[in-house]
Amino acid sequence: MAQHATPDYTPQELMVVCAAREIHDGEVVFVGMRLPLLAFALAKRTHAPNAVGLFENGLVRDTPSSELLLTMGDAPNIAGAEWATRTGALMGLLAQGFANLGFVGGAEVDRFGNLNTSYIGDRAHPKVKLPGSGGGADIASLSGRLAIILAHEKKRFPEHVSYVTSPGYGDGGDWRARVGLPRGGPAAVIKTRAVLGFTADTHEMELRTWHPGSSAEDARANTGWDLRIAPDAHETPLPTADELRIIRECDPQGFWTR
Amino acid sequence: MAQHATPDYTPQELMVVCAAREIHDGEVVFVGMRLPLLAFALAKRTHAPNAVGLFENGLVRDTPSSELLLTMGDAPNIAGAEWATRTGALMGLLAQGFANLGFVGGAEVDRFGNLNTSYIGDRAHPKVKLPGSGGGADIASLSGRLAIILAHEKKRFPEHVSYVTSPGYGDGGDWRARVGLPRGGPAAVIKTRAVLGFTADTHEMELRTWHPGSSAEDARANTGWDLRIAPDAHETPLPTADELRIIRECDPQGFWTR
Amino acid sequence: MTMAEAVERFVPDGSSVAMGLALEPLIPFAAGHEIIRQRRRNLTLIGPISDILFDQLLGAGCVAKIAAAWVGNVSEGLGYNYRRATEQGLPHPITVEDHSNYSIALALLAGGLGVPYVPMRSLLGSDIARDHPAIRPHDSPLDGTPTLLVSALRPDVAIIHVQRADAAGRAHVWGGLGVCEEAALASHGVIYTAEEIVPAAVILSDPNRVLAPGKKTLAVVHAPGGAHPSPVQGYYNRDHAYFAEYHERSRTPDDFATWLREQVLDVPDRAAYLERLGAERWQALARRAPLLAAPVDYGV
Amino acid sequence: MTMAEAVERFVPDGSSVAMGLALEPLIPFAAGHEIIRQRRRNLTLIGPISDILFDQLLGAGCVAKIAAAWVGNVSEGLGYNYRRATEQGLPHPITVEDHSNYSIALALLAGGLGVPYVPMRSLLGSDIARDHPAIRPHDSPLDGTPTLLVSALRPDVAIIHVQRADAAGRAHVWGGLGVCEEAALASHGVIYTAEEIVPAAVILSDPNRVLAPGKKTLAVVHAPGGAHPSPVQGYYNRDHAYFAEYHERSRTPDDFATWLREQVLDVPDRAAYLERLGAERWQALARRAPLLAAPVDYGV
Repeated sequence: MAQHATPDYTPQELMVVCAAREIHDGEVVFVGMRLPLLAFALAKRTHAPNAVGLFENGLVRDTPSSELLLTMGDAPNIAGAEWATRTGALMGLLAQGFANLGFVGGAEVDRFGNLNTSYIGDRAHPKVKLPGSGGGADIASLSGRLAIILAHEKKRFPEHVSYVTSPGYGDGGDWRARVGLPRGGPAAVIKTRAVLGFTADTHEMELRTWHPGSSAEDARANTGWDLRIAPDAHETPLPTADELRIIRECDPQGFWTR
Repeated sequence: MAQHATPDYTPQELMVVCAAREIHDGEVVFVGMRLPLLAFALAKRTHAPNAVGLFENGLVRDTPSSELLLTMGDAPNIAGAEWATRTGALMGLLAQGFANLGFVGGAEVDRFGNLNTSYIGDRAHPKVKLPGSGGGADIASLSGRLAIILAHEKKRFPEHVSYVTSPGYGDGGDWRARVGLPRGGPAAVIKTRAVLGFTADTHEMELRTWHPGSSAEDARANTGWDLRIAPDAHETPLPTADELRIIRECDPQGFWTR
Repeated sequence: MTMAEAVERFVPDGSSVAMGLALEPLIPFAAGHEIIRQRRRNLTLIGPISDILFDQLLGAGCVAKIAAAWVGNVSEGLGYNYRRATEQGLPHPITVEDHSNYSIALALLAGGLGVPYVPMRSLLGSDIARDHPAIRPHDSPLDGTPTLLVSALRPDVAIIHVQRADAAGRAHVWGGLGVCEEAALASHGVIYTAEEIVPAAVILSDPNRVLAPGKKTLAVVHAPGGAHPSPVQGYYNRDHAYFAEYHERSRTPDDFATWLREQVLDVPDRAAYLERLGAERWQALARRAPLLAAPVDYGV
Repeated sequence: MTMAEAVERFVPDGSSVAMGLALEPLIPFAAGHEIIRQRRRNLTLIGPISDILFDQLLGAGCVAKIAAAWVGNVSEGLGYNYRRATEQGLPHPITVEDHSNYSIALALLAGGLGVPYVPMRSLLGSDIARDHPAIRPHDSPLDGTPTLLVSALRPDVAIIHVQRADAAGRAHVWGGLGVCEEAALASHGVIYTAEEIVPAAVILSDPNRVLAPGKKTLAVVHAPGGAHPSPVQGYYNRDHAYFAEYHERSRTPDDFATWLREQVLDVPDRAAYLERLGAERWQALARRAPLLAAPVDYGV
C-alpha cells in the first residue's frame, strides 16, 4: 500500500479510525452522531464504499453529508439523502434486522457491554440525570453488531452499570436470547486509549488492542474490574496519512476531533 | 325554498338523493365508490358544504372530484385531494372514530343490518364467491354511523345473511358492544324502493320511507322477514330539480345513475 | 434489468408476491403478464383490492393461495376466474385468506415493524375474523379492550409500479399510495417497474418522496405503460373500457383462454402489448395537462 | 390566528403537549416561548429528542411530567434545568417517563391507530422497560415471541413547526420527519406554526406532502423564524452557537433566570425575538442556495 503511517494525530482521530475499521463494505450502518459520523465518512472513502448509513430521525444516506454535522438533523444531512422517512418506519427496518452494525456512545459501560445513558446513582434520586436513550437503546437492542464509543476513564468502566439503558450482554452468556432480544450485542468498545472486544462464549469484555502510548496494564488500571486480555492482543495500528487527511477534510476545524 | 319537485328521475338518482340526505354539514364521510361518490358531491353542493370525504386508498378530499370517477383511484380523485397517504394511516383515523358516517354497498343485508359481500352459500363450497370486504368491513366496524346502499330484491334481504362480512347489529340489542366494536352501526339502508332505519333499542331494521310508486306493503313483500314499519313512516320526499341538476352535472352520461 | 430476467430471478415457483398495492392505480400488469408467460406455479398473491390482475393470474393457473381484501373487477364487479377457482376449483382449487383493506395493511405493517402482530379493533364480530389462520381475538393485556391480533405478513417479493426510479433502486411514487410503503418495508425484496428510469440526482433531490431504501430493492425494470389498464398519476389515465372488455371476455374458461393468448401469451413484452393496443387508444389515455406540485426547496 | 391566541385557547394548564417531533429540526421554539410567557403550569411534555426547548419549559416551571427518549442539549450534552428538576426537584419535582426514540414512536403510532398498544422487540432487557407504567412485557399469543407492549399515547395537542400551511389547516413539511406524522395523527388536535401561510392551491398541489387532514387542525399560526435556533430545511440552518450560549447561560438557576428574562419573558413575540437576534446573525443562518425537488406531475 502506498499509505504511510504518521504519529501526528489526536486521540479522537484514532477513535474515528478504529470505528471506521468496524464497518465492512456493503454493510448497513446505524450511524448516529459525533465520531461515528466521521467514521462512516472515512469508511466510505476508504475500504467500505458501498456502506449505507442510517439515522434515527428517519434518514438513509449512501453518501456522507457534504458538510460537518453537529446534529443528524442538520440541513446538509437531509440534502442528498436517499430516503427521509418517519423514525418509526426506519426503526421498523432495524427491528427486522436491517442494520449490520450500530454505533452508540454513553456515560458508562460495564463488563458485559451494558451501557448507561440515563441515571448515575439511584433512579428515584439520581446523582446525575443523563439525557437518556434517544435511539441508543433501540440500536443496541436491534443491530446485528454494536460498537460503543466513549472516553477511557475508570469511572466510566464499572463492573456493573447502575442502570442498563442500552442492553449489552446482560450478565453474560446467552442472556440476550433469554430476555428475548432478536439478535446482536456489542462487538467493540472504542475508547480513548484502547479497543475492546467480547469473548465468544461468556461475552465478557476483553482487551483487543491498546493505543500507542498506552499499554495492556494501563487499560487494566483504568477499568473497574479485572479486565481480560485477548490472547492475540496487540498495539492498535496507527492511522494512515490517508485516513488522517480524510478525517481532516471532513472536520477541518477539528470540532469533533480536537 | 325556490326548489321545485320534479317526477323525472331514475331510481338511482333518488338513491343518490337519499344518500346525500344522510350527510350532515361538517361531517367526515367515508365515501367509497359508485352512488355515494355522487351523494357526497351532491351534499357538498347543497346542504353540507363543509363535509369532508375519505377514501380507503388513503385520500381525504374537501372538494368532490372534478370528473366522474369509475374508481376511487382514478387520477381526477387524487388531483386536488387535501391528503394522499397510506391506507393504514387513514384507517387508523377511522379506528379512532374520525369518520362520522360511512357508506358501503353489498350483495345482501339482514334484519339487523349485517352485510355479506363474501360468500353466498357455504364458505367451503360457495354457491357464489363475491369479491370480499375491501374496506367495507372496516367502514362498518369503525364509522360513527353506517349507510348501506343496495338494490331492493327479496333475495338480497334474508332474515340472516349466510356470512357477516361487515358487521351491523349482529343479533340485535347491544351486540356491537358485546363483541367489542368501539362504536357505530347501520343508521340507514337505502334501497331502490325504500329507505330503512333501525329501532333505537333492539336495532332491528324498520321501514322509514317508501319511494314514490312503491308502498309499505311493497317493501314488506320484498323483504325476507316480517319487516317492521316505523310509526312515522311516510313516502320518500321527491328529489328537487336542483338536486337532479347537480347529479346530472356530476354524471352527465348517467354511468352510475341510469 | 429486463422484466423477463427480473421475474426469472426473483419470482420463482412458490413465491409469495405482493402486488396491486396502491389499490386501483399503479397495478404492475406488465410484471403479472410476464409471470404468466413464464408459467409460474403455486404463487401466494398478497394485496388489498387486486382488480383484474389477480383474476388473470388465477385463470392462468399460477396461484395456490390468495391473501387479499377484495378480488374482482373494480368497475365491473365480479371476477370470473376468481369465481371459478373458488366455486369449482378451476383450473385448480386455491386457498383464500380473507382480509379487509385495514387488516392487510396492518399485517404488512407488522411485517415491516419486525413484530409478530399488530392489534386491531376493526372486524370484531365479522365472519372474516372467525377461524382465520392469521387473525386471533385477544383482549388487550393492558386495559381489557377487545382486539384482534393481525399476524405479520412478510412477502418474499413486492412488485410495485412507480412513476420513476434510478438504477440504484430508489423510487419516487405519488398519488394514492394504499399499502405500497407497508409492503415495500415488509417484503424481503422489492421489484420496481417504472415509467421512467432517471438519474440518481432526480431521486435524491426529494428524499421524502422515496418509497423505501435501495438496499430493499432486488431489481428495477424500465416498463413504460407497465400499469395499463390501471392509471399512473401524471402519466396516463385508467382505461375503463379495457376492464369492461376483460369482464365480457372472461365469462367462460374458453373465452378467457382466447383472451389470455391474445393479450398475454402471444405478446412478447410490454412494448408489443402497447403496439397491439394501438397508438390512438394509448394516446387517448395520456395525461391531458400537467398539474405540477408546488416547488419544494431542500436547500442548505 | 396569533401565537398568543393559539396557546391561550388550545394549551391550557395541565395539557399534554407533543413538541420537537422532527427531532433536531423544526422545533417550535416560538410556541414554547409563548407557553412560558403565558405561565402555563402542569404540562405533560411528549417528544423524542427534545433538545433545549424542554429544558427551557422545565426551568420556567411549566412542566409536571415528561415522556421522552432524550432530554438535553443535542450538540452540547446535558440540560441543566432537566438535571435540576430530576436531581433536586427545582423549580419543582417532575415525573419522568423514560422512552427510547422507537418506543415513543410506537406509542404515538398506537394512538394514531386507535389501539391500546403496539408490540415491540426493542428494549427487552433494558431498565427502561422495568417497572414502566406504559410498557409491559407480554409474549406474543401467536408464536410466543417475547415482546414489550407499548401503550398508546394520545397527546391533547401536537405543536408542529412546518415550512408552509394554508388557512384551512393543511401543512407541507419536509426533511427529517421523525415522529411528526405519528404525533399529528395520535393527538386530539394539532397547532401548526408555519414559516409561510400559502394559498390552499399550493398545498393541494401536492397531497402526498400533506402531514395530516385539516380536520385534525386546531390552529395555524404564521411564525417566520419560529423554529430558531433549530433548522428548517430550505429556510434556515441550525444556529449551533445559540445552543452553546444556552448551555453556558443555564448552568445555575440565576443564570437561567437572566437568560429567560432576556430571551423569552421580555420579548413580546417572535418578530421581536428575531429583531433582538439581529439581522446579521439571522441572515448568516439563511439557506445559502436553493436545492429544488425534481418536478412532480399530478396531472390527469
